[in-house]
Amino acid sequence: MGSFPLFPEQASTIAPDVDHLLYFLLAVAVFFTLLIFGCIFYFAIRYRRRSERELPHVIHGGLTLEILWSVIPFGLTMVMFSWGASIFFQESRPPANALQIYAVGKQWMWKLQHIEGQREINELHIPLGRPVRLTMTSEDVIHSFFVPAFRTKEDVVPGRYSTTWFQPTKPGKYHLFCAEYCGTRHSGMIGWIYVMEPRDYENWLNGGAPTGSLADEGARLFESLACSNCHKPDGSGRCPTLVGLFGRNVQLSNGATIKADEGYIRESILQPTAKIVAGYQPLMPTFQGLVTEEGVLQLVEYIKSLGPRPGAPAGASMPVVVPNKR
Amino acid sequence: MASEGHAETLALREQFDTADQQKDASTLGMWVFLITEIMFFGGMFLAYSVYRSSYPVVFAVASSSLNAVIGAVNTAVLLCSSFTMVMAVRAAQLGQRRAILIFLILTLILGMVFLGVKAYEWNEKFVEHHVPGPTFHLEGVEMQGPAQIFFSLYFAMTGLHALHMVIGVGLLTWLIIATYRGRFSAQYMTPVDIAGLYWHFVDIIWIFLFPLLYLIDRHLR
Amino acid sequence: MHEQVDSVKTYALVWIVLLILTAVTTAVAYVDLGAFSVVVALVIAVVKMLLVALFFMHIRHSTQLTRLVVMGGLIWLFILLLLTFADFSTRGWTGVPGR
Amino acid sequence: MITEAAVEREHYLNASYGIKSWLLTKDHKRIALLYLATVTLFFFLGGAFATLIRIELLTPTGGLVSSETYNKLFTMHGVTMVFFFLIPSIPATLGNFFLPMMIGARDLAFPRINLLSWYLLVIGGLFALYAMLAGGVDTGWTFYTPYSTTYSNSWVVATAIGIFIAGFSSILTGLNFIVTVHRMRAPGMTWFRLPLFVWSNYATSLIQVLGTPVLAVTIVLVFCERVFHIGIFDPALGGDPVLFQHLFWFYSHPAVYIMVLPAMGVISELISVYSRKPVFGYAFVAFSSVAIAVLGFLVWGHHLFVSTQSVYAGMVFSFLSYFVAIPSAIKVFNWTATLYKGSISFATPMLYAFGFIGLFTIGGLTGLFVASLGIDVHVTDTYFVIAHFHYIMVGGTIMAYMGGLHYWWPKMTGRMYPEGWAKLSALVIFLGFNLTFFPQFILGYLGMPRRYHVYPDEFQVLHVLSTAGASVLAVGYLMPMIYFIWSLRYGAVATANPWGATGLEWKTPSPPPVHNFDEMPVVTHEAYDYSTVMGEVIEVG
Repeated sequence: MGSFPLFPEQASTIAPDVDHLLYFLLAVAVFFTLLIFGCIFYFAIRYRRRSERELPHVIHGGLTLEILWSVIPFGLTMVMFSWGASIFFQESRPPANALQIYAVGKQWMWKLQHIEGQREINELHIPLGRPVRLTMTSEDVIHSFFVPAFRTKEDVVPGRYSTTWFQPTKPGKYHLFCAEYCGTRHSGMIGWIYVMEPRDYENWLNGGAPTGSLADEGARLFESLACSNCHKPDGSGRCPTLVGLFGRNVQLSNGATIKADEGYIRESILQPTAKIVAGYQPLMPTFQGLVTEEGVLQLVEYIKSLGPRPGAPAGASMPVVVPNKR
Repeated sequence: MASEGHAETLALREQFDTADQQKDASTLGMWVFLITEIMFFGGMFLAYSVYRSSYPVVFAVASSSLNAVIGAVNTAVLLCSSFTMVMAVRAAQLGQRRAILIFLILTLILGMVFLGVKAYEWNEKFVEHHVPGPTFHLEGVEMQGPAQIFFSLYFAMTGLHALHMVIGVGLLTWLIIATYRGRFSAQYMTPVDIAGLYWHFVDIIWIFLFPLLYLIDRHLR
Repeated sequence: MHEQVDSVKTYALVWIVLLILTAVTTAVAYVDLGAFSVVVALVIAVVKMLLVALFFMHIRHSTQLTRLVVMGGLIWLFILLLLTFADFSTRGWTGVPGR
Repeated sequence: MITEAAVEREHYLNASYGIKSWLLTKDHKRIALLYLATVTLFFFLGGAFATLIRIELLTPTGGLVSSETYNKLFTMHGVTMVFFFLIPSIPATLGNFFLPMMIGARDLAFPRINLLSWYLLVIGGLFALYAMLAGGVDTGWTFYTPYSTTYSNSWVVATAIGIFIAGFSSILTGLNFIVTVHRMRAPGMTWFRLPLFVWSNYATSLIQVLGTPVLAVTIVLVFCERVFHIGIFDPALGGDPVLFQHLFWFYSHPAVYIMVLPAMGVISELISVYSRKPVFGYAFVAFSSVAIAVLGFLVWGHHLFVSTQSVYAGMVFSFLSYFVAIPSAIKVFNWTATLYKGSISFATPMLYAFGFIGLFTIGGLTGLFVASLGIDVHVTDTYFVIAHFHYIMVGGTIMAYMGGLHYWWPKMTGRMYPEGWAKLSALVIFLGFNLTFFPQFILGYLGMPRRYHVYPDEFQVLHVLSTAGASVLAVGYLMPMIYFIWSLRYGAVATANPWGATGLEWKTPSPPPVHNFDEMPVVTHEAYDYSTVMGEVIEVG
């Protein structure tokens, strides 16, 4: 049976925060459990029935006590709520400089793509000490990306993107589980996260022979699907230019504005008429069925790589921290 | 059961002490049943609201493909049936057996007319390929998926409404037979009363279904 | 047992108002009111519902308990809609897909 | 103690004989026994599935059954236990039998609808059984789309129909109880003289009536989606699978309170009668039942914290979830305070009540963990959640159900159960339960996901402990099954009020006459006024 742990490893920046909250909750739980068990034992023995004829004095209740044991637990729960919510909020906000990785869940495997072009199945290599952001979707049913050592979990839902992030703090090999039941081989949809020293990670990145960066693959796809016929870089085509699109606010024909994030780009590829850019006609055909989820992610990465348009309005762009390796 | 021995017009069941208590219980029971119906249709209204807010344009186009005039006429038919139903209940309150019978039959006929029109409309959908499935196609929108969701909701909502109408028609038929046999009087008219509640409730559901399904942004056309 | 028997005139009046409202709601759908068209449609529907419930279903003569039951049903429907829309209407606020 | 004449007396069991007199009965007491037999059957069926699951999990490699079979086992365990055992368990058996008696009524308001409810449960159960025998269903009891609608190759439709029909059984029971409590109370039985068991069943009925229809329509939509591929939840057509989760949990979270509220009602009765004191803070305990029923509808989104629900909705739901903790805490504290300066008897039902309070406390406190967003992201869909809800459902509801069965057994059957065996089984169940489920908290925090057929080696020790506990638990549950049946023939004959309890159900002979009371009761006292029954107390041997 080998080793027999009772507590999971802490291997991300968020893990100690989660565990501290756990300790607090455990302390509260143990206190109240002992209080209740103690009272029951004490009362049960102290006031055990000594004669069938005894009739205890009637006590109807006490308002002070009722208020006390409503207010104190309420106060404690509000601490639990705020504390838990603040951790959650942190978990929901990937840092801007995070390393972007794309994941596609499929019965019953994880397919992961690095920006540099490396692809992995059921394995993910990441560098130590750097935040990693995963943009994820599913090809079939709902899955869930769960790394116990990082204390993170997020569902991977078909038809939309979801996001999770973590910053590993300890090199090593950690479990990756699918946590949302997804069919026959659900328990086989597992893998490993390898956290490597940055230098080892660089070596690993250079070790494989990828066909090119993810954005390059996206660019090839962009050509082969003939997207470039209409989406011209200078905006002279029948369709809006995609240069500098990512992270910008887009004015739509119905008057609304929307931020061009991964989800918007995905929707615009698969359901082009859902949101029409102001000043353009709904001409674009759908690419549903013509391009896989992985392909869509490559296109998203390509459009992201087109960088900010010169003179883009301030505050509306995605900061580009990582120099392109191409 | 011991109550068979009671006067048939009163039909007091053994668990009750008085006729008032029995009538109160039945009415309350019907109202509680109706709120379960609110929640039942509520689930579909929720799905409808979510998708209408996600796909407003598709829903407007899909809605405009329905025939608003037929919808409005059918709404009127149902409102008329509610009127005849309440007149039947009134007749029961006054113990006018002949009037109960007439109004119940009128309600039944109007209910059947509604269902007939509904059947005609559904048939149209089959002809126009507006039935969700592999052959589905709606002119005028690129996004066939959400358009199909509109029609899925259309069929689910009108279908379950129609199912309730069919149950109502069954109830009416039973009431007509019972009235004919003289079961009801001013003293005992609970079944007519609670069937009336049910019928009006089904009417109210349609009062919401009609504008939500038929009348989305008609001006766009 | 004191049944409140309404007059035929009351019922007929309610009936006619209902028919008029049906015509109004149909007609108004062809007028461009922007976002208000759904509001108008729902307000008319609620008025029609109230007419049917108050008069045809005798809520105006009914006990407090019956009114409580009806209100309860409507409030629960509202809870279902409100809290689900707490999700659907705030999606995308953080700018992080899926959050 | 008891005369032979009492045995000859006509009561609801010997008033008529034959299959027909049972299958067509409108007597709530007989219907309660029909339910008792039905849910017991489903309990042991669900238990059999659980046993196979636990045996399978002894080894990490999944040697006993295939993945496909394993997935069907946990699905059918969940479906059977939730829809065909836990939801009907206390309300439809103990509630059906005693709610009318406790308020001094001859029957429920709608006896024929009551019988219909039982038939609906049976028909729904037959559909579910058919699905199980024909090949089983593998979606998990939660039926998440699009797996259930598009990808699963199992008997989803038959199971869905079964649950849909059983749902109507639940709705009609709730409706019947609500009307009965409003309209059938005996003279003098005011709302604040109602036993707390009635209050909690009333609150349960509210949930059944308001929540179950939403499940019903959700099942209809899943059914349509699976059969006609219409796309309401299908992401390929622009549908949203998360919408399904909202609809499902709008019912299924409150359903947890359908399962546990009646249990709380039972505990209130037991704690009071075996400490011979009125429940401390009666009004608070009564209103906390209604508060739980209402608040229970505001928190369903805490099942969706990692489901890509919006962050803000997650926060709202987490915040609201903590409000449920308050009425639950009020109950636990008031029960404990009731013991203070009481006259505490250690009869078997009281042992179950102690067990309930302890285990419910643990289950409830771990509920605070999973309601906290930061912790829940880590523990949701792991064994932590499994352990948490089994502490509530098994440690809570089934403990109370067993306690209630022992408490009312003399009234229902006219016979006493064997006290020694009963105490032993209560102890075995308590120990077996903790050994089964406590290790699962640790497993869950370690990261062991739920619904895993094979698992990493390092989790094995805890799984073995859990399985060992499960076998103890199984023995604990089999014992009452045997001695209850034994007691029907050989148990000591019960008096009208063997416990010195105050409820109206104890004011009539055991077993009760067909119409419950020989003389219709008039209530002049509040509930739990033990000074009124001291004269009736007879020592139990």
